[in-house]
Amino acid sequence: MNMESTKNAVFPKGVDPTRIKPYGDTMNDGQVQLSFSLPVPMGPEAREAARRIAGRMGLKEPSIYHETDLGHGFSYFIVYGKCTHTIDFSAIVVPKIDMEVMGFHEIEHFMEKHFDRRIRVVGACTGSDAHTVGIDAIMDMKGYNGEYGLERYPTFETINMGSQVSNETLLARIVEFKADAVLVSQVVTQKDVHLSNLAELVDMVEAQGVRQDLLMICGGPRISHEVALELGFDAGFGPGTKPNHVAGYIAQELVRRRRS
Amino acid sequence: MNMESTKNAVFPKGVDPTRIKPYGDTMNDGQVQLSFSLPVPMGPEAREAARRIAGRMGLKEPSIYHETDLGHGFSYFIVYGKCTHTIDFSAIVVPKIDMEVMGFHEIEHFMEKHFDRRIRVVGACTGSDAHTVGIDAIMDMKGYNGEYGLERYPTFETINMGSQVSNETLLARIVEFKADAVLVSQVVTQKDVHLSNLAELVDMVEAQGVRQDLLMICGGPRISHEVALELGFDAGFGPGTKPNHVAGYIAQELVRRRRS
Amino acid sequence: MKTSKLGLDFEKVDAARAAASEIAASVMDFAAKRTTTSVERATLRMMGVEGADAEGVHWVNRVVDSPTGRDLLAHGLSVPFADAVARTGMDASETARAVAAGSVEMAMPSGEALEHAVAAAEDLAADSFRRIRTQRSRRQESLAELGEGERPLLYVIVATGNIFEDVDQARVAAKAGAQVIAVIRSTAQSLLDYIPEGPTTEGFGGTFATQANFRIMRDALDEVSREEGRYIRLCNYASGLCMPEMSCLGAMERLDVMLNDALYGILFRNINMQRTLTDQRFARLAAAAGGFIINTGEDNYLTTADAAKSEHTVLASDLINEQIALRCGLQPEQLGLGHAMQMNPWSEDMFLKEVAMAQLVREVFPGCPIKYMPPTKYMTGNIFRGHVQDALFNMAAVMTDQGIHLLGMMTEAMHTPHIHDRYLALESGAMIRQAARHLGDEIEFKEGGIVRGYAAEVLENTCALLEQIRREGLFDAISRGVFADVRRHMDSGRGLDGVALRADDYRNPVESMLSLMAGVKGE
Amino acid sequence: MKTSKLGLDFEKVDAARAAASEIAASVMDFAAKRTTTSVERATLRMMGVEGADAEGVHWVNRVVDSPTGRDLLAHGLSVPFADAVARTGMDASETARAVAAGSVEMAMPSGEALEHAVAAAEDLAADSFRRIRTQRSRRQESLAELGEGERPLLYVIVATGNIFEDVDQARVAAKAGAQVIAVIRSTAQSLLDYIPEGPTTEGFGGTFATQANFRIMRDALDEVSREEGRYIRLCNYASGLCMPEMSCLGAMERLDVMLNDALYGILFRNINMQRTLTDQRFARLAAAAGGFIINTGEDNYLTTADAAKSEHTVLASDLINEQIALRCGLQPEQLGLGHAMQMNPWSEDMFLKEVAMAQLVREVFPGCPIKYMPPTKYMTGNIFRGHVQDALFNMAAVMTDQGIHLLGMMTEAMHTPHIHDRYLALESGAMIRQAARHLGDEIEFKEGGIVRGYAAEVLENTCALLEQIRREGLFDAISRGVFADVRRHMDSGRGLDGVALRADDYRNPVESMLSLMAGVKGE
Ligand code: B12
Ligand code: B12
Ligand SMILES: Cc1ncc(COP(=O)(O)O)c(C=O)c1O
Ligand SMILES: Cc1ncc(COP(=O)(O)O)c(C=O)c1O
Repeated sequence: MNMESTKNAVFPKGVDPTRIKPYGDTMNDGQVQLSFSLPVPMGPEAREAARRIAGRMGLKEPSIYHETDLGHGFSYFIVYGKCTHTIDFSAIVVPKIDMEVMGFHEIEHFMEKHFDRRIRVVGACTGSDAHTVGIDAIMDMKGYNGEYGLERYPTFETINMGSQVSNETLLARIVEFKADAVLVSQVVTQKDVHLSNLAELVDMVEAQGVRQDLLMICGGPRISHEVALELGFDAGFGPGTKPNHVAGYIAQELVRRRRS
Repeated sequence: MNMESTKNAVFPKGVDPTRIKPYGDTMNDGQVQLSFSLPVPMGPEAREAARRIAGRMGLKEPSIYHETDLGHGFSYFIVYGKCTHTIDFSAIVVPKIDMEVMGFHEIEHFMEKHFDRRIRVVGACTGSDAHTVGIDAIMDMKGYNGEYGLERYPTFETINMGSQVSNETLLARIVEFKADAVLVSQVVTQKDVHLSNLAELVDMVEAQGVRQDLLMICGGPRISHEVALELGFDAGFGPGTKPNHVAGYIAQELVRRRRS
Repeated sequence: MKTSKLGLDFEKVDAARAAASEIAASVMDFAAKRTTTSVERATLRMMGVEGADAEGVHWVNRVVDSPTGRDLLAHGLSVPFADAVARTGMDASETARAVAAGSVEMAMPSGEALEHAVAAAEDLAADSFRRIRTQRSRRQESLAELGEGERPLLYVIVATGNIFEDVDQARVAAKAGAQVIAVIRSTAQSLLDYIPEGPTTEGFGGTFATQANFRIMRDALDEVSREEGRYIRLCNYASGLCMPEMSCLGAMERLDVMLNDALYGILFRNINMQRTLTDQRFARLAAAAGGFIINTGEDNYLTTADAAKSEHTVLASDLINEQIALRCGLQPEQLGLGHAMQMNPWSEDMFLKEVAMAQLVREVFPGCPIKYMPPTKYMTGNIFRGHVQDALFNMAAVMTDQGIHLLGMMTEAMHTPHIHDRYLALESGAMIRQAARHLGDEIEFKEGGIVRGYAAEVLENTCALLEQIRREGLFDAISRGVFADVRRHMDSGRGLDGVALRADDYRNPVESMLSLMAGVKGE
Repeated sequence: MKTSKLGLDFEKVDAARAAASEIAASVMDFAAKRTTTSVERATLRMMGVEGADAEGVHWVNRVVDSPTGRDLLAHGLSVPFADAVARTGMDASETARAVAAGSVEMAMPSGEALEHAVAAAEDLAADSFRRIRTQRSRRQESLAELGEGERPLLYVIVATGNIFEDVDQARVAAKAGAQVIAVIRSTAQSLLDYIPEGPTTEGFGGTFATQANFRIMRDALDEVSREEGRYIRLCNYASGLCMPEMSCLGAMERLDVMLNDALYGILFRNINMQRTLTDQRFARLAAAAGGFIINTGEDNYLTTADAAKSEHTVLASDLINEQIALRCGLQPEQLGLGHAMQMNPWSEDMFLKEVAMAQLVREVFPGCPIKYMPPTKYMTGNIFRGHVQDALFNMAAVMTDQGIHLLGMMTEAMHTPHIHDRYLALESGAMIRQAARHLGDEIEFKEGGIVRGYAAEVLENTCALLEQIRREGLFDAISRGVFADVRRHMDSGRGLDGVALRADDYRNPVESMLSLMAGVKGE
């Protein structure tokens, strides 16, 4: 969770923030390492093909550090080259979760101040995804990385439905429980199955007419806040998330919504 | 020394030789791994900058696998993405050393058949380069990787000048020895010092008027035949070269030249 | 007397094993009294029912799920089905189709017809048994002829989702030194109550396990085995709701290794424990008959439980699994017990503890080829660090003389392996195996040191835990969340509706034949 | 009695050391009878001559190369120079300029003037000695206050060619856990017979070693040391044709470690052996005075010689280097003896042999912080494999309780490290150090095993070799190509023209002061 902007930070000497390039050992040398396989048998032409791929990627002086004949018509390359592209760092704007990171006690205090009832949160790992460690890290009593999970917060009332939960089952529970927030975990991302699972839930929640009363939050190792927004969620949390980040966000966001 | 062309080889199923792409686990998925540092402090913008660099390189769906705050304004990224570029493999033509690989005895036989005198070869590692292992591998009695070095061939007369030899000293020796071939090793390549060293020697040899009588061969871990040709050498040998490759090339090329 | 590099107290080991044996006996007893839809489907497959309907549902499912199928479940379907075959004069598959269509009715014969039907069932299954025997001897011959290379056997996964792509990846892996190729199954195939038919090209995080896919890969590996001059083993899953059928297919298609563990399904897939333990009994009989190695699932436990507190649960479960397997006729050399400790690679002396555990499991199961694995949970997107972490485990595997080493992949945290990920993992595994070849022989662990102390402590805790499970029973232990920190209950979880108490007249000639072949006293 | 994990025969070690001691005595004797241009330049630097001419040639070079400088070489320049300073009333640098311009002449004073000049020379050098003492105590204080972290100390190189870029890289390395930062020198600076002046930004394969660069990096590391709460050592080279001067600068600028080895120059740079052994004597007196660690160059030998046949030459050379160093007043804890075995990581039991050698060198030199290194020659462009190779050596370093570990870089075969190469190397080094923390304490090597046998064999060969060198002398041994498979001769190689036999009236008060400070009986 690196949520603070670093746009006004101090740069190493010689850096022009409007023209950022990769760095190896000399400012603006553009040094980049890459590796890939090609479905062509090893040989001088394969080597040249690898070099050309790197060239097409905009790498100057691509240099084949290593080549392996993988056999059966495949070859593997490790290539270094000098990236010619530059990025205007000063123009980058990244949507960020608008919140202050608080600790357990701070959050409890905040909640007691703003709410006179417990906030209801339901969580699940959906689809055929059986990876519970992530959602448990956020919800379980025992918590994660030294932070208590949501179950431990007296001001939250939680249901952790576990894994392999279908969107239908989850929606039913959201409605029945009158959940204020739903937490969806998606770990398996093969063929972008996580994206379709998540998008489907949003559609179903909207069809049910409960979207505006529900804070929709997703998370997982390949989830970012940006991806979450694109999918129609309110927030997304990636690797390294701690329970207090999520609890704090829910608290602050619900207050904000009440105000607006 | 992978000198045979593989252009007519059999490709894995689903490969279109005119549109070759990197391969991870699904034909034409374009999977590429890359890593680089940026001279910007770690944070959401740095992450986005890394993603954009990958995007500019033509990688679809660039995904940040790992990020490290290196401190002092630097950040490090490991990124995967799907290369959108394709290469026309069938159009690749790589200049190759025109020779047949022969063994010690075969070469000796060939030499005895074609020459009635010993062929004179002088070798050196030039400039301030002190890496003798490469040139010794080619020239030393004891040889390399199970192949005898040039000194062991009765049909060659050799001088190994060792390392740190200036181009002046080398040229003087070439002239004095009436060398048929010169072998130059270059290992240190920082700031392309090898290229300037080698190009200088060619200029000096030409100025001296002995270029046409001299087979000029260079080698080293970052040397390829193509680079050698560009520099005005007759041939270049890279990593993995064995002494018999070089001996065989000299023998065959000298005969070819006599004919033409 | 046995010698131990850890100074183990083998009386403790014996005590633990005795407790595990009692636990296993009661589980087996429970399972032997029941049958399941999947057991019966497996039986029908063995009797030659092949093919699927237009929707891809296999005829064995259609037969078992037909109204009479359901009615007859508690009595066993093989005899009524054999009777129907005999009656109609059609072959098994045709009969199945007819039963499914409702045009033929099954019923439990009695008297002389019963004995005829039993004999007919045995006849129908004869081909499958012949096939299994042929496959066993082919494996033996290939191993004798080609060998399989140095130990630990390097085990890698392929998981593209497309069986043809898997074949390419497997060939490349074999060339790079792989000795066991595991085709990872599409996510949650465990939960499918049928086995898809035919070659498949669209899986998630793995490739569907189908009979056709088994065969395609086996053929490819046979070819590669000849090219490489080394028999290359094929691994897949006999796990989940179709465990018995998968195990039979594995025996018929000459899989050499199959993941097979009821506890995995219970804990990680929420499959009902009655169902899957019953299935497991039949599946392991088939495994014993097929002569393949099974891999148990203990390597998964510490991904959810705390590694620093629960190492002993892994060893306890290994012992239970061993005892169950032995009772199904499996030989020790077929028991690829799961082992992965999931210790944080940054914790002090982690490597010593890992070595202690790896050595412990070797010494407790000297005759079994442990499936030794590096921790997967501590892998991150930092592939360079991950590659080094895996290298530490390559070293530990050689130091402790493991039989099978499932190689970690540096990209483990992020994607199923790309073609070169596997290559690089194999390169590291082979290099370290070579460079540290005799390290295990060479070193001794100091008395009173960390390694010996840790092993002794874990053994002690294992004894205590098994003693407790012996008293309360495995089912209750699972309900208490002893394994993997996951709680499951007797009557919850998927597949319970497919379980039936065997009726007094339950007959299953195929099971008897399997038992016979497995060297287990039949019912 | 000493204990050995290898069951070493310490009588053999004593015999080897006794032979090395005789060899060292005769080398030191040879060196003490000579001086060199570089010794005299170092002397003048110590006396306060600073700055360079318009072409960047330092005034000490100008003085020594001036006609009278050359004439007086055999007599020592410090006294005539001090005499000139006294005569002209200018300061040392001004006098040097005048001497270089020919406007002031140097001459060897005699009688009372001689004694005055000697005193004047001592006075002129007093500042430098004060500075050296201050730097020593600053190092001691910082180490006492901040400590320097766990062992082995992780040693990494920076080599961008640009001192300012080096600083950035060093800061990042320190944050990632580096404990020693070595600034690699521009290629072939060894062959320069002068030290460039001022900050430099254009080097090949490294950054020029200059006094200004030393200072810039030391300041940066002092800052980082405070930030990290850990004293970070700085390393550079006192090697090549300017060895004595570099060593003095190192002492003055608080370098903590310097590569310093005549044999490296002889073998790998073709520097004349008389020259560099003479230089080395003075350089090591300065090192002893400066209290920094020297690193010797044996780690280079097996890049050219065959590792499988020549391990004993490394140990033999280490012993000779030790004895030479002790005679120069260095303390055992200042001897970072070079060690790298360059064994093919794919060869059987390579790891066992590596551990044997690493343990051997620790036991033969229990008081010395060996500079332990992975093989560099077997690195290739396969960075993933290289990273694993290096990890094996991280493990070996911890197993054998090394003091300083020069970390391998996965890109070693191809380029000097990029900023993240170093980060990843440090990550691996630190992780393995942590994970295998007490492995060395924990394991014992079996009697009659490979590890013990290999160590005993190498020790045996070392004894035999040293005995032979004792008989023939070091110079002849070098001519025979004993070390690194390279032959060099008494009168060939660079820098011979800078050597002079000391005349009877040779005086060098600075050398005497250094000897005094080094605790060595002066001449
Ligand atoms: C443990 C594990 C398992 C266990 C799961 C046990 C369990 N009950 O969870 C077992 C062994 C059962 C398992 C099985 C499989 N797994 Co798995 N598994 C892993 C492993 C090793 C670790 C995952 C983990 O626990 N991470 C630790 C947690 C704490 O991290 P996290 O999930 O990222 O969660 C954090 C954040 O992302 C965030 N977060 C997560 N969810 C949410 C939700 C919300 C609302 C919020 C706010 C935050 C949040 O907060 C958490 C704390 O910071 C990973 C590899 C790896 N090293 O990551 C593979 C991995 C995830 N598995 C994988 C696969 C493919 C499978 C299988 C499908 C393989 C197969 N075909 O058989 C099977 C089947 C399971 C299934 N269908 O889901 C792949 C997924 C590939 C992909 N990208 O699609 C991985 C990456 C391994 C690989 N390279 O192949 N697996
Ligand atoms: C051994 C070695 C040394 C030894 C050299 C001993 C000696 N007498 O040769 C020592 C320790 C002295 C040394 C010192 C230095 N080294 Co050095 N060294 C290496 C090392 C580890 C191995 C090189 C080697 O021997 N390879 C084995 C031989 C057989 O391979 P090869 O040279 O490629 O030769 C083969 C082919 O290329 C070809 N070939 C080569 N030459 C020729 C010539 C002809 C005519 C033909 C036909 C073929 C041919 O055939 C050979 C056989 O197949 C490499 C790293 C590595 N792993 O490669 C660094 C490396 C080459 N060194 C390097 C550097 C920078 C230095 C120093 C300059 C560092 C410094 N600033 O102090 C010093 C100074 C030496 C100098 N100025 O040259 C860098 C070069 C970076 C670059 N690309 O510019 C490297 C890559 C290490 C690194 N990453 O920093 N080094
Ligand atoms: C014993 C066992 N069975 C099955 C599986 C996974 O299969 P599925 O995704 O079908 O549940 C695993 C995964 O590690 C396992 O260990
Ligand atoms: C003792 C010693 N001195 C000097 C050097 C390198 O310095 P140069 O390039 O100036 O010869 C090395 C390189 O490894 C070394 O080991």
